[in-house]
Amino acid sequence: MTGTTGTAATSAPTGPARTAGRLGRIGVVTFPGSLDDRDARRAIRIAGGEPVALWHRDKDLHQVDAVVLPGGFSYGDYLRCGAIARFSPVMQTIVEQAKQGMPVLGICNGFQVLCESHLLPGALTRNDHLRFICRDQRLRVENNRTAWTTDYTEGQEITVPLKNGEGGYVADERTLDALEAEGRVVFRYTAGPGTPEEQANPNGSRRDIAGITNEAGNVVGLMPHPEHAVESLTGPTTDGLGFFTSALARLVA
Amino acid sequence: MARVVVDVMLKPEILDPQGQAVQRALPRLGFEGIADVRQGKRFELEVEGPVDAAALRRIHELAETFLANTVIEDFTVRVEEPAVSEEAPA
Amino acid sequence: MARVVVDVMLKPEILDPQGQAVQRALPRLGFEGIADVRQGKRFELEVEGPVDAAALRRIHELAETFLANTVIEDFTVRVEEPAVSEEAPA
Amino acid sequence: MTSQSLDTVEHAERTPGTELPWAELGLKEDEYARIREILGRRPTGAELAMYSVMWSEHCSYKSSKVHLRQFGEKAPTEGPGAEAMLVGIGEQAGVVDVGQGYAVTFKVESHNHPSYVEPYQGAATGIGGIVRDIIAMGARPVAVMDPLRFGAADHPDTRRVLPGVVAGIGGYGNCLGLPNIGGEVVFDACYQGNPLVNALCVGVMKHEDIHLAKAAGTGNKVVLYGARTGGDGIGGASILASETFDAAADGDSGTGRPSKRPAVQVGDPFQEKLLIECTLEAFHAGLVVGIQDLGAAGLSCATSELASNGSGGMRVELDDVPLRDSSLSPEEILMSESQERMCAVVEPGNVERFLEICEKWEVTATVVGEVTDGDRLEIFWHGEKIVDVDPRTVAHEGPVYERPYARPDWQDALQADDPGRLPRPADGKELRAAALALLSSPNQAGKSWITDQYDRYVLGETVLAQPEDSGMIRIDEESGLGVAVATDGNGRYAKLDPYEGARLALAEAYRNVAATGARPLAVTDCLNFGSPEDPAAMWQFAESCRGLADGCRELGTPVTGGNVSLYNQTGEAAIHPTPVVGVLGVIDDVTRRTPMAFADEGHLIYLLGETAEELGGSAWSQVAHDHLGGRPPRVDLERERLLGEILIAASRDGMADAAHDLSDGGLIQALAESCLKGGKGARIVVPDGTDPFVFLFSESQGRALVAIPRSEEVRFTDMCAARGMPAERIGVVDGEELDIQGQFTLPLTELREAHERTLPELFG
Ligand SMILES: Nc1ncnc2c1ncn2[C@@H]1O[C@H](COP(=O)(O)OP(=O)(O)O)[C@@H](O)[C@H]1O
Ligand SMILES: [Mg+2]
Repeated sequence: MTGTTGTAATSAPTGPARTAGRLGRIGVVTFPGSLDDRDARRAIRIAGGEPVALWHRDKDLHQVDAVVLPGGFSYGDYLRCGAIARFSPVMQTIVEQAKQGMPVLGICNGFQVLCESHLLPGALTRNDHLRFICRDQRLRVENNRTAWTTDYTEGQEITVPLKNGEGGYVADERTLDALEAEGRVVFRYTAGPGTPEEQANPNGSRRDIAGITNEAGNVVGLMPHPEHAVESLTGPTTDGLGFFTSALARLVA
Repeated sequence: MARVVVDVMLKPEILDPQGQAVQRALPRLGFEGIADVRQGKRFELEVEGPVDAAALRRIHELAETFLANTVIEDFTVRVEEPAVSEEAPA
Repeated sequence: MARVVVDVMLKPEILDPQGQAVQRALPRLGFEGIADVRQGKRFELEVEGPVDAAALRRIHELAETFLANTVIEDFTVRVEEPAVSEEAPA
Repeated sequence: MTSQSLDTVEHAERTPGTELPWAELGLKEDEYARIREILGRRPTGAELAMYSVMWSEHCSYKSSKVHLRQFGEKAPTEGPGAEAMLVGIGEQAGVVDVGQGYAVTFKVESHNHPSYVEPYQGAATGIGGIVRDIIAMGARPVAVMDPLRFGAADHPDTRRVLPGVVAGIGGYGNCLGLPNIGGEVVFDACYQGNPLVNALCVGVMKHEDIHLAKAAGTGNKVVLYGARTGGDGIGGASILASETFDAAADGDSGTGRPSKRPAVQVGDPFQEKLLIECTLEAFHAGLVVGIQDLGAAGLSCATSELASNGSGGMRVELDDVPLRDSSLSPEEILMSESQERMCAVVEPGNVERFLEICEKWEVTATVVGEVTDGDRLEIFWHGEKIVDVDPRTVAHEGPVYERPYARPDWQDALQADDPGRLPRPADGKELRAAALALLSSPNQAGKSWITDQYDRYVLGETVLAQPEDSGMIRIDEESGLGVAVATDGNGRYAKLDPYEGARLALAEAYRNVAATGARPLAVTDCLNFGSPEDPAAMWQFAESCRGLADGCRELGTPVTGGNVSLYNQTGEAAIHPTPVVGVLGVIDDVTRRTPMAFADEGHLIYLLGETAEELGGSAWSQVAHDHLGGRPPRVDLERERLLGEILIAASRDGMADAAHDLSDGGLIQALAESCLKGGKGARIVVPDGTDPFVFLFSESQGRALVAIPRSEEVRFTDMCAARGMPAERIGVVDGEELDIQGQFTLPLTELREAHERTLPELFG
């Protein structure tokens, strides 16, 4: 573990994290079309935190310490993924709090919502092959200093499920250059052992970007699904657990 | 090079979940006074050579067999006039 | 009731996989002479009341904040003229 | 429609001579006469609309009913399957007890014709329809599966149909958040104009949550909720699926007959997701007396079935139905098949809370009627009565046909055309080529180009999904209780012998479930056949029903429900008879599941069961010779049951690390799949005195491969010996290639390339 940011514990416990005698509370937003909200709550529980269900129509975040925007199709997403969710009451508060440093993780649809809300730059477009794709995806951790990645090492490769139809990350060149320069590319698609390099990128994302962070490192969005890789029984690995233990460790510190 | 635009819209009697989703969201965004929204596809084709009746006929055929699904969609084909995109007052 | 049309297209510098898929299919369908295809969205809004400058301004704002994602898309707003859909010769 | 032209009940009484378009609506002359007799007058336009859709083949099962009865009559009366049955045939879907207070409901249904007309939407709304059946039982849907059949893989129309169907199933299922855990993809020219799109859904509930569709309690309100009613799919599924489908008759064929092409329905999966949440919340709040989904025949079906199953009558105000298109006539409203609608019966005191829940999920909900103490279904429009019927005559007392059937005269010749005469690979080199040709043929190739378009992870309970032998879902996180489901059907076998074909489908699905370690419990089926008006197709249907009913009794797995799809025929050419069977099994602890992958070097590979030369209908005969003839493999359900017990015990006692059943493609297919899944090779020895070709390519039933750690070998072989199950050690997991010793070797890279490249090349 090489967590180097000031706030992150250098030896984050992977067991239950406690602040002031309580478990770290992480909210999971449910939009009417959210699908992976249950899984995100389960992942938080398995990581030792207390999941708190948040409802899209409710501005109140119920004193959570961090928020996960889960996968799914928030409001059907026929227009563009996340386009309507951005205007929901709960997002108004989340945007405010995120700007003040609250850790926010957007997974898949959550990532799309974060981009639509301008908490993260760029946008997600139709996969270049125009199909929905569900597969186990290899990722390289490029930045382990964000609120959600301190339990990984830089350069570590992890495998978690990926499943989306609009996961192609795009931004203009200037933005992409800035993201690279500032070390804000958090995850990149990579080929697993035995897989040809040209099959690494599942959707035509620019510069193989799978996930990014904001300048402060508290807001992270990615297309793949760490919450589906927390139990060896139901996931390809348990590599996704580190997201949640990272955030919980920070809450303890 | 001339631009031909093919607009493809769901037939009126067919449910348009996309348009409906937009419409349902409008009040939440504070928009009133829009009675109906339909969402369709717009194709811009850059055609080499003259856009004569023969070319248009071929594009019409393309629209009918490929760009539109005529079981559920209608389409229109038109040559775009020079100054098309008149933006609304900002 | 007036119809306002909002066309949303990906910015030229953004890859358009749908348009490309159409273009790639053209030779297979026996179509030549189409240099480029872009695919976008077309919204038809049925507006209650007069479509004056104020109404257009609001629709422009709607397009900018909602119908289009201006990070990657451009849009145009126009009031549709009475006789719109001039079909090509069949 | 003005009130003068409104065809009220009163008007119908006054104008007995008015001609109605009963023939255009698909009714036969005697059926129309019966409607007049039942009513004692001519029907109104609205009544005619209701009877015509409800008495269509699709809704009334008029040709199939007499044969389907066997599933009840021959149902096993003892054993775990019989004991587990909570709700049987006749409801939206059957329900079985899986222990720990849980019940599971599952059902497979067809959406064949609509998917041919409009592949994306047809398939999407097929998923939508079966999911509503499951929610209507009070269950939370937890998984879907999709048995599919298409025309020849390289036919241009398959390029249109397949990508659309797959995208539609994915588009709808993924958006609903239901993992897709399995299915089938089969190509055969016989499905060219009649692709089969079957969809299965599994739901879970607690025993106390089981709900049935009935409208009891005078004064209770009928609430219609979900999407607004539009003009789409008027009489679509029901009428289209009830007559020979003639692609050439699309549009105006000049015959004066109305076009059989329906206005296609477009699905709105987001609306359906809201329906799921809102329905389950209303159930749990105890607000629902009865419930019914709106599928084929829309409101006609929902109101007449609800009323018919209840004790009283029903009064419906059609003006209160929320419309998407205000110009719809009352007949059209009654026949519309707009998707994503449900109908609930709610006590008056609970209506407000019910509507609040709908509001929470932003679902449109309206009271459209109430339960009355009479026994009539009365429907009003603009204050006038336009329907006044006994709902039972609409919903349950439709016509029943004893269609003539006869063994076709070509059947003997077909069975006599034994594949034994076909040239076979003579040496290792030819065997290798035959293996590669088989494994890369569209039917036997890997299906991941398709299945990667489906979300298999959502809900976080998927223990096994494609390409495993069956899908497996955990239903209790604490105890590890889970269910496994597999669907199978082999139209080639069924064409050779429809009785055995149905039993073979059952045997294979049963074996697939047992291979994963789950105990098979119950069956659902989708019977896809040609025209019932053709005595040959009707014979195939009758034989398959008899075979499936007999088989289910032998295996102790009752049929809990299913679906019949007839008229899968273009002109004279019918599809192969295609009974698709879904088997549901239970596993007490999903951590004990047995996957199919050879994952550990050094594990011993055992072949269970006996191999005979059985090549009739085989994949080899199709791929190598485009041949279909002879007899299908022999089925011995007692042996299947024994094999199942061995596989289940091996899983429970931790003896097997991998298991994979043998089916089409035989041993070579199973070996290749287990090697590729685990990324490990295998060294295989052809047993002495065995013909290597038969060993590798025969499709004898009742067989499976298992991989056993050396430490378990004795225990495992002792168990097999004690139970009389032939178990032969044929090799070991090892290396980077599939090595059939003395014959040929196939490096995994070459094998993978051959197996996985086919579908992307065809459709990518
Ligand atoms: N349309 C489909 N949707 C989902 N899974 C599928 C589909 N077609 C095939 N599969 C899966 O691929 C695997 C191999 O299929 P198949 O060869 O038919 O299995 P089997 O021979 O064991 O019945 C199975 O796990 C099956 O569930
Ligand atoms: Mg199998």
